[in-house]
Amino acid sequence: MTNRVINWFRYASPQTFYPLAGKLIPCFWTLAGIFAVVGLGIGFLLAPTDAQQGEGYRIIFLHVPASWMSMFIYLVMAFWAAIGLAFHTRLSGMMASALAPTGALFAFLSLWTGALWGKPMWGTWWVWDARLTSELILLFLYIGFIALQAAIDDPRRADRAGAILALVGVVNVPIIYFSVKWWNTLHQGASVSLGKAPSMAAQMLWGMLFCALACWMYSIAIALMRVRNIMLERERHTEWVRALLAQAE
Amino acid sequence: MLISIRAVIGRDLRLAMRRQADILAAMFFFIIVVSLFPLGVGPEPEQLRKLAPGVLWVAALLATMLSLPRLFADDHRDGTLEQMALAPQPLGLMVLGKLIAHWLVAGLPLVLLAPVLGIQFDLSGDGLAVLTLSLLIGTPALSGIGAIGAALTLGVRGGGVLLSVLVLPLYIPVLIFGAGAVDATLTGLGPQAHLSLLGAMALGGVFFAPWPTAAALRVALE
Amino acid sequence: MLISIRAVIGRDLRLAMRRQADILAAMFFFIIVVSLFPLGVGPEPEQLRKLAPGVLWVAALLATMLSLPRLFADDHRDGTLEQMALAPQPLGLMVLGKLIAHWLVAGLPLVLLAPVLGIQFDLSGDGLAVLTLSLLIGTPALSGIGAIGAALTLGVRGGGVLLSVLVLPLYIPVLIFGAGAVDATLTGLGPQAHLSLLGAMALGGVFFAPWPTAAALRVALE
Amino acid sequence: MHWNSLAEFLAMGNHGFYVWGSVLVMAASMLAEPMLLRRSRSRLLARLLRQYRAEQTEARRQRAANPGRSRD
Amino acid sequence: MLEASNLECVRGERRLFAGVSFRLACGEMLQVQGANGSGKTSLLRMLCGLTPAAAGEVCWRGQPIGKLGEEFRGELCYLGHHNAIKEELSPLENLLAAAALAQESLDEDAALDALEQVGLHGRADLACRYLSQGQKRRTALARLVHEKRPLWVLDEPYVALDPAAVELVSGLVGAHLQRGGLAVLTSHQAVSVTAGALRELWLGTAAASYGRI
Amino acid sequence: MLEASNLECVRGERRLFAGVSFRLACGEMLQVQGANGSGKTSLLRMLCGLTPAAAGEVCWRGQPIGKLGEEFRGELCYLGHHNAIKEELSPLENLLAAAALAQESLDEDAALDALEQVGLHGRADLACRYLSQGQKRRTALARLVHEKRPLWVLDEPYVALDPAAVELVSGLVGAHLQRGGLAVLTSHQAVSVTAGALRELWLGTAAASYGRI
Ligand code: HEM
Ligand SMILES: Nc1ncnc2c1ncn2[C@@H]1O[C@H](COP(=O)(O)OP(=O)(O)OP(=O)(O)O)[C@@H](O)[C@H]1O
Ligand SMILES: Nc1ncnc2c1ncn2[C@@H]1O[C@H](COP(=O)(O)OP(=O)(O)OP(=O)(O)O)[C@@H](O)[C@H]1O
Ligand SMILES: [Mg+2]
Ligand SMILES: [Mg+2]
Repeated sequence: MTNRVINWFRYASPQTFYPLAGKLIPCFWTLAGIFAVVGLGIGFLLAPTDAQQGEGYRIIFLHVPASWMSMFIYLVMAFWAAIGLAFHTRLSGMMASALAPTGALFAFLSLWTGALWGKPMWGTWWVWDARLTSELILLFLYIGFIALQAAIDDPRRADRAGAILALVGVVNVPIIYFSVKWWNTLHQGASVSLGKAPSMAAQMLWGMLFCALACWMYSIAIALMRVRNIMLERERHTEWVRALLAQAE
Repeated sequence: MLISIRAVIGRDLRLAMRRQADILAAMFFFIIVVSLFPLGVGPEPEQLRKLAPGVLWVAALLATMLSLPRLFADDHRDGTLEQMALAPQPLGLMVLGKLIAHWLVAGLPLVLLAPVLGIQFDLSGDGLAVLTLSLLIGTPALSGIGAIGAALTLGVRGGGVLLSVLVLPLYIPVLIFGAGAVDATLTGLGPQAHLSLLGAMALGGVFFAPWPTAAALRVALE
Repeated sequence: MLISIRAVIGRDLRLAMRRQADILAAMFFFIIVVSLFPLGVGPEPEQLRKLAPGVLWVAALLATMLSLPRLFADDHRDGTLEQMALAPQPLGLMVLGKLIAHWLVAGLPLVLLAPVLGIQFDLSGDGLAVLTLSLLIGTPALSGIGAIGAALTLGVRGGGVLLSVLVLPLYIPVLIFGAGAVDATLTGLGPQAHLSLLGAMALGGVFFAPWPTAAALRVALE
Repeated sequence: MHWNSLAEFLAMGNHGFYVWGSVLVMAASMLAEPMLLRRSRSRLLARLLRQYRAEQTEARRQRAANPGRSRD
Repeated sequence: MLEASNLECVRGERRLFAGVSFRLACGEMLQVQGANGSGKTSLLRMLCGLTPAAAGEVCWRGQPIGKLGEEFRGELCYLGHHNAIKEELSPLENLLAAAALAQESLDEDAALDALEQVGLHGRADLACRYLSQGQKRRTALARLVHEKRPLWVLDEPYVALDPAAVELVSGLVGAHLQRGGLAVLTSHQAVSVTAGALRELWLGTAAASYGRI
Repeated sequence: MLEASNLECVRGERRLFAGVSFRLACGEMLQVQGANGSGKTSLLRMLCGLTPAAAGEVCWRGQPIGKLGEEFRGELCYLGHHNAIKEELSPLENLLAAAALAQESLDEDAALDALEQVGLHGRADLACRYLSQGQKRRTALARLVHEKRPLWVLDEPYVALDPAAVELVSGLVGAHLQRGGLAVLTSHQAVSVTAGALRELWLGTAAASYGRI
């Protein structure tokens, strides 16, 4: 039992995690590439036209995975933050800061693809719908997290402050989501209403699934890459980085 | 324990009295923002009545937010915060004291002003009552959530504006339920559901917020 | 003379770059306030389109105003302002330098953001163009007027909020003509008249404001 | 295969701008992110190496300058 | 009573000090010395538990201060670079507020007496904003007059004081030591205490780390 | 060169001093002394023209400083209680910005040299926020290294400095006097300048003599 715990913490130390991550990154890139090719192939080449939305619906293969990822990544970030606050492991803070930019990117992409979808479908780039609004707020939460960390230069302080913010945010996300939802439906319906999601053909479903998997793999690979950079930067005075540098010379 | 909360509240209130400008100016800010709107959007009473809950609530939110940066900054700069962190009682309790004082100084005046300003927007009696009630319940939540943001941005570069970036998204539910309660009254639905949700948030804000705030303050002091 | 203005601008811009958060956060404040409004008043696009010019201008005004307290406060606190007052050139010129830097940091980003936010309110192409133009002309006036207020409230108790009380009434003409220009475009009248009045105010703000500001700063230093 | 011609594929039933606009931005940002990361990594490594070398030469010089005396 | 073992302080990329250990018994005073930037303030903040140490441990009555928490803080009186006084309040109000914060009972007469002892009579009701630099420091130091907690940690208490005030504060510290208290202080001036044992701790090597000075 | 006649200072309802007169020639230094709150800072600010005097006049090269305006300010270097440095900027940037503000030409090498002289090499590029109290003061004092303006007014320059730095600053002031400069300073420590004539002015009842000079 204790053995396993120690083992676990061994992997939580940057020193052992760094080379491990280095080995894993290519695997995730390969997987991401494969899934993306399959998913986009199904979505853009095989899937049939949607009855209501015509070809425009194909944005779904980008939009939905991006939206999902933006939400998942926030949860994962908060998870790492909590671990970091509870156990003072160095790795967790680094993971949280490595995830945030990618999460923000996906939130932005969700907004962008959604807006480009909305224009042909609803005739407007933006409506104050519950889902859209809460995605926008999610982007703000990411930006707040990144800005807070950027504003503090001591990495340990930045980690702890960021962790507190992420945890407060994660308590708030469901509250925000439901409040926004309620807010919108209580008003006598917006003059533009959300087009119902197309009843999905099996091919669409598979396409979306593979695209989502590709985004997962992409996020993991990117997070590992970024966390390796952060590790090098923060631990540049430790023995293991010095050994690494001596090797590189 | 209660004694130390009382001591903190007493000191902060005395400081606020000494500064006076603080209280008055927060109120004036509220008044001015509310009065700016008709200037910006035009004077049709029909439209104004529809806008009233939203504008008043947004103004209350901004006024609270403006008073936040000073919640801990003064104490931080002159070393009082260090003394609080070293006092022989949980920092969270003292934060609670500061929160209560903050609400008395920055929240309560808004509540008292709201009915007067509501009249400018031609709100009905019912609407005015619910507006005031919603502010009374909602402003403690604003103070609580704001305190977390204020503590996180303490001593950080560009604190003041960073604070608003952190805090405003978290304020949104309060805004929605607050303005929603008034709206619901105006459109004939009851405000009960909104108000009770607001109450839940206020309780959470006041009793939950001091702890992350205290943690953030300790981080800021490191 | 120009050298010293350049030196002041350079230093202030460098400080802003160092803080980064400052620029970004002023922009985000603008974004967030603009996005809060629909949440307060409800999502009907029809109504939002009508509100757009007013809301955007009020938000720009508030964002500028929030950045004002720090215009001189930092320099005052750490003694740099004393050094400026003792420098061998008119204080007014240095104030002008600080003004220009302030506009570059706090005004220009708002101008650049306005079109994007206008889209959220479903504004037409014309409306967006005039909105941006009116902000481009109007924000220097906001910086200029704001500087006077910032200097007058320097080192005064409760300065931050007192500042808004002093400055907001002076901002009202800018707000009316700025929002008016966009409104005029949307309703089919031309925006020229409004814009040229705005231009006059901007010129006045930039070239007249530094002198009373400098005088107020000297008073604050006594 | 669902499409008859490349032109049709590109037109996307008159929604080409929107579909390809999404694809382009998404692809561009998802390609740019790893590339930026790669670049910042190589810069970081170069900087760290430079610092490391400077430290090494400094240490060597000090050792040469006062042998016998360890660091204080 | 107070024991530090192997403390290490790292700031940014700099190791300010390492392996600092000492033990302080009742009635003893430790003067921390060193050039500007050698880490005196950092050390004092570690002793109070405000900054975590990079390595090492601080113990009070044999137990690590992190564990003791409030128990330790209840026996500690810290005075930092900053005066912890509000410019808007008068010295009297400041003194009473500080006592309340530390959960000590101090009545107005005792407070007025303390202010008089530090040479502020006649200024007790003037807002601190109007006081001179030295008078502000005296206000902060007035807390020490009736302070009974055993451990005093004072960061450059003599800054901005005139010679008469320096003597006065030395007397206060001396009396505290005689009562069996402990004190840790930093100062660039020579410190003379009338009673108690004085120990010194030198941080850093001025010559090696600061070149020409 | 610098002449004060019958200066009077009133704060609130208190007359801090009255009838203070002195005359300072090239190569002379005036040390203003007095207990805390006796009005030293107030006097120095009057000499710079920052605070108007309740009565009396300050003249520079025979003309009242109010009239001279910028001409006088171009010959004056003032260093107050506050350091006038930005916490966000590095010492190097602060020094360059201060020089630009005073319309002096200071190139980067000279600035780096000045910082090295005050013992801040290795810290020249660290944001001032991280510096210790004494290092901040040193940053502010680095301005003096290449300062050529004839009148220096320094308010407690030695505060927070360690003995080595105090000596260094004394040396700078000495060199300035030897070059024919004037200096007015306050300090609660004994001041030893290596060159130039030292005069003293006691404020307040301590010596019961306004203008012993
Ligand atoms: C800026 C605009 C938009 C944003 C921010 C946005 C945001 C989101 C988010 C956050 C989700 C995931 C929510 C969930 O799974 O419950 C989602 C899913 C989805 N969105 Fe959007 N959206 C936008 C525009 C659109 C438009 C214009 C359409 C179609 C007309 C659309 C169709 C969908 C569909 C079909 C899903 C998947 C539904 C599901 O799996 O439950 N979205 N969007
Ligand atoms: N991020 C950082 N990078 C490098 N050095 C740092 C950093 N933060 C702090 N320092 C250094 O840590 C030291 C802090 O010293 P501290 O304030 O404890 O000094 P001190 O002994 O109290 O000095 P003084 O006598 O001037 O008060 C300074 O030398 C400072 O330059
Ligand atoms: N409004 C006021 N009413 C009464 N006294 C005042 C008022 N404002 C200032 N003072 C007094 O004026 C004096 C200002 O002194 P100043 O700052 O010049 O002293 P100083 O000689 O520099 O002292 P230090 O050695 O402490 O720096 C103080 O004694 C202060 O109490
Ligand atoms: Mg120190
Ligand atoms: Mg003084």
